[in-house]
Amino acid sequence: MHLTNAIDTVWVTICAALIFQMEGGFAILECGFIRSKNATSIIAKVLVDLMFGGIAFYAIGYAIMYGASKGFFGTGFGIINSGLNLTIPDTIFWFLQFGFAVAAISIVSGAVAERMKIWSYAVYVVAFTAFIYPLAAGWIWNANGWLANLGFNDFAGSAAVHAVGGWAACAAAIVLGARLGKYNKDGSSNAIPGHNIPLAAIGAFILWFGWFGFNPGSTLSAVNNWNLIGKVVVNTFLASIMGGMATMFYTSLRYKKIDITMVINGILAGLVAITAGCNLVDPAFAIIIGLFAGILVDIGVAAIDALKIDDPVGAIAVHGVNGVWGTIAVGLFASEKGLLFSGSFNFFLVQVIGVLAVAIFSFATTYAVLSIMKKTVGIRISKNEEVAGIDLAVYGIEAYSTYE
Amino acid sequence: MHLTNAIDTVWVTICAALIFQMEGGFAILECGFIRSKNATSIIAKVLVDLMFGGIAFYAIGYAIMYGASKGFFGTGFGIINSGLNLTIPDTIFWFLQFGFAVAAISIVSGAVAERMKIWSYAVYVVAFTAFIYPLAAGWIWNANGWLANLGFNDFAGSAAVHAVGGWAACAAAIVLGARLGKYNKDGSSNAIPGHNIPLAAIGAFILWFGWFGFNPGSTLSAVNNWNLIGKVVVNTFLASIMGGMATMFYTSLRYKKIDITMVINGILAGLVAITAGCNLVDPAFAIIIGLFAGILVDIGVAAIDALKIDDPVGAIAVHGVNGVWGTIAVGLFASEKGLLFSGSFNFFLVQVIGVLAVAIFSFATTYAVLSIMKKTVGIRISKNEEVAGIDLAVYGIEAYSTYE
Amino acid sequence: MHLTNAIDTVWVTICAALIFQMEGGFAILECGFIRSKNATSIIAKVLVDLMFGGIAFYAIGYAIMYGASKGFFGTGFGIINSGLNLTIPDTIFWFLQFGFAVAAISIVSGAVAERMKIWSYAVYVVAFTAFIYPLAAGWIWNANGWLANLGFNDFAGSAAVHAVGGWAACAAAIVLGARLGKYNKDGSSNAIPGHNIPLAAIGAFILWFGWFGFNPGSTLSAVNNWNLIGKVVVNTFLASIMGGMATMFYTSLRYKKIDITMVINGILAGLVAITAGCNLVDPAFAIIIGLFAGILVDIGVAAIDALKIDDPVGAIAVHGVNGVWGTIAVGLFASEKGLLFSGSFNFFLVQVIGVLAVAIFSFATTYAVLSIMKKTVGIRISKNEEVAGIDLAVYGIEAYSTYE
Amino acid sequence: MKKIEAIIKPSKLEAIKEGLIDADIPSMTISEVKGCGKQKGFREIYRGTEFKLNLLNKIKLECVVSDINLEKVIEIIIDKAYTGEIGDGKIFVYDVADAVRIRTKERGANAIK
Amino acid sequence: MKKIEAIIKPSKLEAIKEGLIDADIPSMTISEVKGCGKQKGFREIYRGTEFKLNLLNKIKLECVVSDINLEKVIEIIIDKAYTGEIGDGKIFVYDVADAVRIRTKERGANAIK
Amino acid sequence: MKKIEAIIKPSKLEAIKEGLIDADIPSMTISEVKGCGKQKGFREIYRGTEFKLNLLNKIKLECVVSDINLEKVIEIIIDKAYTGEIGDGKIFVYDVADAVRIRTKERGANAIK
Ligand SMILES: Nc1ncnc2c1ncn2[C@@H]1O[C@H](COP(=O)(O)OP(=O)(O)O)[C@@H](O)[C@H]1O
Ligand SMILES: Nc1ncnc2c1ncn2[C@@H]1O[C@H](COP(=O)(O)OP(=O)(O)O)[C@@H](O)[C@H]1O
Ligand SMILES: Nc1ncnc2c1ncn2[C@@H]1O[C@H](COP(=O)(O)OP(=O)(O)O)[C@@H](O)[C@H]1O
Repeated sequence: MHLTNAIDTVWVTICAALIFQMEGGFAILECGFIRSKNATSIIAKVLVDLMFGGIAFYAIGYAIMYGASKGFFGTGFGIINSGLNLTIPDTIFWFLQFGFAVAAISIVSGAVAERMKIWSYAVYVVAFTAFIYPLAAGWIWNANGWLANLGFNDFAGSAAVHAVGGWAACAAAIVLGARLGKYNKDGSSNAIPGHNIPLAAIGAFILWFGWFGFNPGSTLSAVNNWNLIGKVVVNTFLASIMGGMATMFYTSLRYKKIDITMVINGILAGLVAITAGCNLVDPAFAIIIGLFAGILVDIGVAAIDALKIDDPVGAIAVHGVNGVWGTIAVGLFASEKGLLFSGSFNFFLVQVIGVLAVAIFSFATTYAVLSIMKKTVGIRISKNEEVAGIDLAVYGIEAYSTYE
Repeated sequence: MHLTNAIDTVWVTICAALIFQMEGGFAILECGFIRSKNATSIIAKVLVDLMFGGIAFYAIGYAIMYGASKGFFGTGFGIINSGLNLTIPDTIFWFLQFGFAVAAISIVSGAVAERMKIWSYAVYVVAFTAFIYPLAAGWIWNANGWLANLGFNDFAGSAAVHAVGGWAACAAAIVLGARLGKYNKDGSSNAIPGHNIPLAAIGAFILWFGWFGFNPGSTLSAVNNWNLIGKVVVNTFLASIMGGMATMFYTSLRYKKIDITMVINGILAGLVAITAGCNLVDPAFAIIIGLFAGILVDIGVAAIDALKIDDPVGAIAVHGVNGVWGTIAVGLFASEKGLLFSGSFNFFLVQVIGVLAVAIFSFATTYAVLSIMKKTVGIRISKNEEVAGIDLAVYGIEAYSTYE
Repeated sequence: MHLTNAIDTVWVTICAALIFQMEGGFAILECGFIRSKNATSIIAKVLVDLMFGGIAFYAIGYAIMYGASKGFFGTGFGIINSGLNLTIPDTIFWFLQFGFAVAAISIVSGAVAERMKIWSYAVYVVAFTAFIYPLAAGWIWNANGWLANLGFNDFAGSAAVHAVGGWAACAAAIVLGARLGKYNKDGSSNAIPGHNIPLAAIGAFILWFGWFGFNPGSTLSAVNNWNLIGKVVVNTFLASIMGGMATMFYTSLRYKKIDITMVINGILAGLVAITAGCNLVDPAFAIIIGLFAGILVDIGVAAIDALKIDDPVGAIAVHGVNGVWGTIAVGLFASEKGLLFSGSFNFFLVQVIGVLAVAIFSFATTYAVLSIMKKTVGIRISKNEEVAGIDLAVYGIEAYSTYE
Repeated sequence: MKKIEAIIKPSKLEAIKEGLIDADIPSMTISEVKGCGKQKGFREIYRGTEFKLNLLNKIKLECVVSDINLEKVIEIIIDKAYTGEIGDGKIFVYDVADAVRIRTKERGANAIK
Repeated sequence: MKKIEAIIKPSKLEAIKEGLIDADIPSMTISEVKGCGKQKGFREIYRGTEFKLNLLNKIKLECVVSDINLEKVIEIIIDKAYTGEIGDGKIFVYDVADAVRIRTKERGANAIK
Repeated sequence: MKKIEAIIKPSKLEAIKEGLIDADIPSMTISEVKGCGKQKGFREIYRGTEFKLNLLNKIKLECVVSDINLEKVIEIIIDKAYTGEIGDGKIFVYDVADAVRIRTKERGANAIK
């Protein structure tokens, strides 16, 4: 009977579609958080994520990630069998996995906003989706990945997707340097407010919606995991609102005013943090994970800014910092296995080592690739283009033209 | 075999996700319908609906609604078993029910737009999602609810969600008072046009989409109700377009120009009205229900304005008026049971009494809670904040900043 | 057992909902691509598509399309049985088919933007969704349609939906004439840039998302086609990104700058082109189909402009040109049957004849209907209304009002 | 001929507009501007960074009038815009060298009648 | 030196701009404004409430020219903006006391050459 | 009293604003405009059609000052806006006939103190 295949295919296909539409969320959220003179350019970057990332992950990346592996990398081309004994077509599993891959690179697109050359970005996207991401994520999710073999738990990718994307974003922001006018000679920092908060909010709602494909879809089968789906859904939701609430209280106490853009980031931070452990923790711990995520993102944004790393949309604090936090939190709070319940450091250490390994790998390779490109083809638009705005200077278009 | 569980879980989970994403629709629709100086503030309100409403409905509300009940309220904490013998996990049922609860409170967020204090609103959100809504909705949907026992039919919540939310919105708008400058000394009323109609349209499309989770998802099982799903879908669609068409003709005849913002409201009115009876009426009656809804919303908006109740987005006319109309319409048009077919007043009266009961309860409790808060902590922002705009004065941010 | 019914109903219902929400995408994409003074008017047009198209397709269109037919038209009223032996309720099949019908008419709404009278448009919408579309699409998809009998393959509607909609759009644009100021006396053409590119991008992402209901949903059953679903998904995705990439390279080489609005059109062109054959071609050919689509759309937009056919959003090049290309491409590249593999011209010719037949039929009938209306009731707004903008002059509203 | 340029609070626009129309001076041009003066604007924290958002939303109302109407218009504006609070705004007056009504090609004072 | 301030219909902007450029007077500043005059704007119903939307979208075109070019520019604007219908717009002329080109620090007439 | 009207690059606004505030001249009004001058704007292809997008985004900064402050303000603006490249912008100076502070009804020089 193909009923099981049919049910699981329906389930995963729809979840994959939800993940896919998160790209619209990334594009619009980032668009709203930057200046209007570059609003079109960021949309172009997310389209490049999808186009160049899509073909690279199709041709090479997926096989490196899920091909026959001795622990470090798989081999092959195109859509191969993942060796995971799934009940869904390989093609659907590929599409789901592509959704994760393109989410990871889209994290980077936010951090390099308003100053990176589009063609150089396209080259980096290929490097990331064909090699960097598949290698790191393969260690975790390939049946023979070395982290998988150690018992590393990263259910839907706090480490594989968010830490990998977030720390690559950090390296990219460092190599690129800050936007003109972001930091003053006296070392102080200027706020460059986002140009369209309702747009950013639409983006956030799209991402939030998509996360209900991202996490529950990682069950990969409804027939075997129908009960787990419910647990994942509730944990995902609770962590997200706790992240937002924590930020609401934090900014309100610390800055005397609620910072809505940070509340949006807090919600996303909660989502990132629960992604690794939503299959293993109880709701009470999803709440705790979310609360910490919401505070970590506030501290993270300020700290990264203090380090003069210019991250226009907060990608590093949301995805990098909370990808790490979420992965480690599984080591602490996982029912039975977690440090809190088992009293044993084993699983906890695996979580810590694993997330550090992928984060450092992603940071280092991104740093290397972009540094070489910086010295050779160049990665940054000209000063004139940056002042005039990428939209007009590079694309010859304005995001908004309302005079008629 | 878990196939039934798996299928139903897939079905309800996805419908619940569709309902969840309606929150983005509420936020953006309301945002587009108010002034730009308060555009961010309304998004904050909908986030508060989700955050404070989420935790309150998780901790207390759901158990009051679905816990063991003698007819009036359930007891317990957290995600308990609903006692409805469902084939889906309790967690998924909770998430679906949360979607209804947060939709109800989001109706209120529109009516209090542009003038309510955020922290006071948060307190009210907790009161509403922990007590007011669960009590009223539990009368209808708890297996032992007193209205349920009378045979009240409210398939997806014209009464439980929309009438409860809409009449709470009415009470809130009254207690708060009108926006500064809305009504003149001579008693006439000023139009305060929405600042971004395309944004409002996006919101409406998101809500419309979500309704195909809202109504069909209320089947709670695809295996047992696969045929019913189709009926619900078609009824939902037909009523919505009829609501819009009725408004298009009405405004065109009455005001000589089609009012697109009212057409949007007409579509939503049709959706609200069909929600109670989409399982019981034939398509021909879905059409009639929608047509009346579209006219009722036009009359409603004007009447509520004439009463000097300032409802910036038309929440009361859309949800309150049509929630009542839709519930009563089931009593008229339900195949077999309805007054028109059975000739018997029993079922019809149950529908009338039921919807009045929840509407009055919701109105009265909201009126009481907010009146007390008004006298104590205060519920309205200062005059200066209102004139300057909440975004700048309270959040220190501007929704749009396009100069660079 | 109803498990098969349940699974397939879940599958198709959700796909149909995804298709339905594409209407929001059409509205917003078109809105972003035109001038702000007409931004509300285009939303009104898409609402008319849904409202008038919905009731016309419900009352008559669907039965003409799927009723008992001798090859050219079906008969009946309302939601009849399609005679296709489906495992889903007729109602759901109707809703899916309505999604296709309304997509087809929404293509036209873009081409007539900024100058067509709303009530005349509504009349045409009824003509199109009650007769023109059902006739043409019925030839292809009715079990007894004459093209179906010839073995014509149009999996999800490159011909039935996109070519029919696109060539109707072309006829409509011709009969209506160009927008004031679009073409100069010396024959040259003026660019009229879209007023809100981020809005257009949101629309494009919504459409892209919806396409994962459009194409995979055309399997009509998950139980029988779970493996095919995966093939369709991957082909759909690959063609879309190739369409975008081709346009990115083309505009970059040809005009020295990447034209983001054309990249968006390129992605849509790829989607349109793969729609006919996503069930039959291998991924490598999906890539080729997409690449050509991306180039064809660039050439098409320029050529249509050179012919002084004013198509504000590129509907003809995207849907008309690529609907034809995609249908013919199946004749070339279909595994086994295609010219390339079989060496036989039969199937190829059927594809060519079929798509030409529906395109010409749609063009000719639209031309006739609108020409008659032009002579009688009039189809174009007054010069004053066009100069002032439809929003203010006809609807008495402004899309954006930001002064407070 | 004088040009009156008033920088006012957006919430006062409607009242001033109606005041002018009632006084039969229905010709004006308005635009959205930002400004600071005695009313200093806000000093905000945006994502943890201090941000000198010291420009407030204002409306600029421009109205070219004959010398004879000058004081009347100023009075109406003051009357309608006055709240007594900082930020009520300013009025500036300029000489106008000439005026043209495009439709009729009238020049000078006739053009603004 | 004079400043020419023309309030025109948005749809006429392109033609005027090209007219000025063709006449080798390619320096100008434009902004979006709203206005009413003889052309009264619309009285609308918004959600059942009457709404005096009596401001229409206009473009303000500003152009500082030497006295010698004044009439030429006025003529071009009239020529391109004229339709004969109410709402064609107005042109106002002001004296300019001084001008500075920031790049070169040139002052006066030289700054606008 | 003089009105200074500077057309500058948007990216220079912050610096000029701070410069003026530091010089204790904190009153100004800004608006978003588009312009062309020596800096010609772009000629673009939009969807295959050539498009003369010859207007660039600029900020108009208006500041009414006493005659005594005139040169100081001009200097600050030049100082902060100068890059030496085409497009640095222009400053125009106009006579102001009168000024009114709505809040206090003060007239003339007092109104801008
Ligand atoms: N000297 C000036 N030059 C240009 N604009 C000014 C000047 N003074 C005030 N304004 C404008 O007027 C607005 C209101 O001025 P403000 O000093 O706050 O009012 P008040 O004097 O009533 O307190 C400011 O935001 C600014 O836009
Ligand atoms: N006296 C005035 N002061 C300021 N702006 C004016 C004045 N008269 C006209 N305008 C501006 O010019 C626009 C066109 O004026 P209008 O009287 O409609 O033109 P016409 O005289 O050609 O009918 C108005 O919308 C307004 O913006
Ligand atoms: N004669 C003028 N009249 C009105 N605005 C002008 C004039 N000259 C310049 N501008 C404005 O100043 C801006 C900068 O002028 P531009 O000539 O490019 O500067 P620069 O002289 O430093 O090269 C223009 O975009 C335009 O908005």
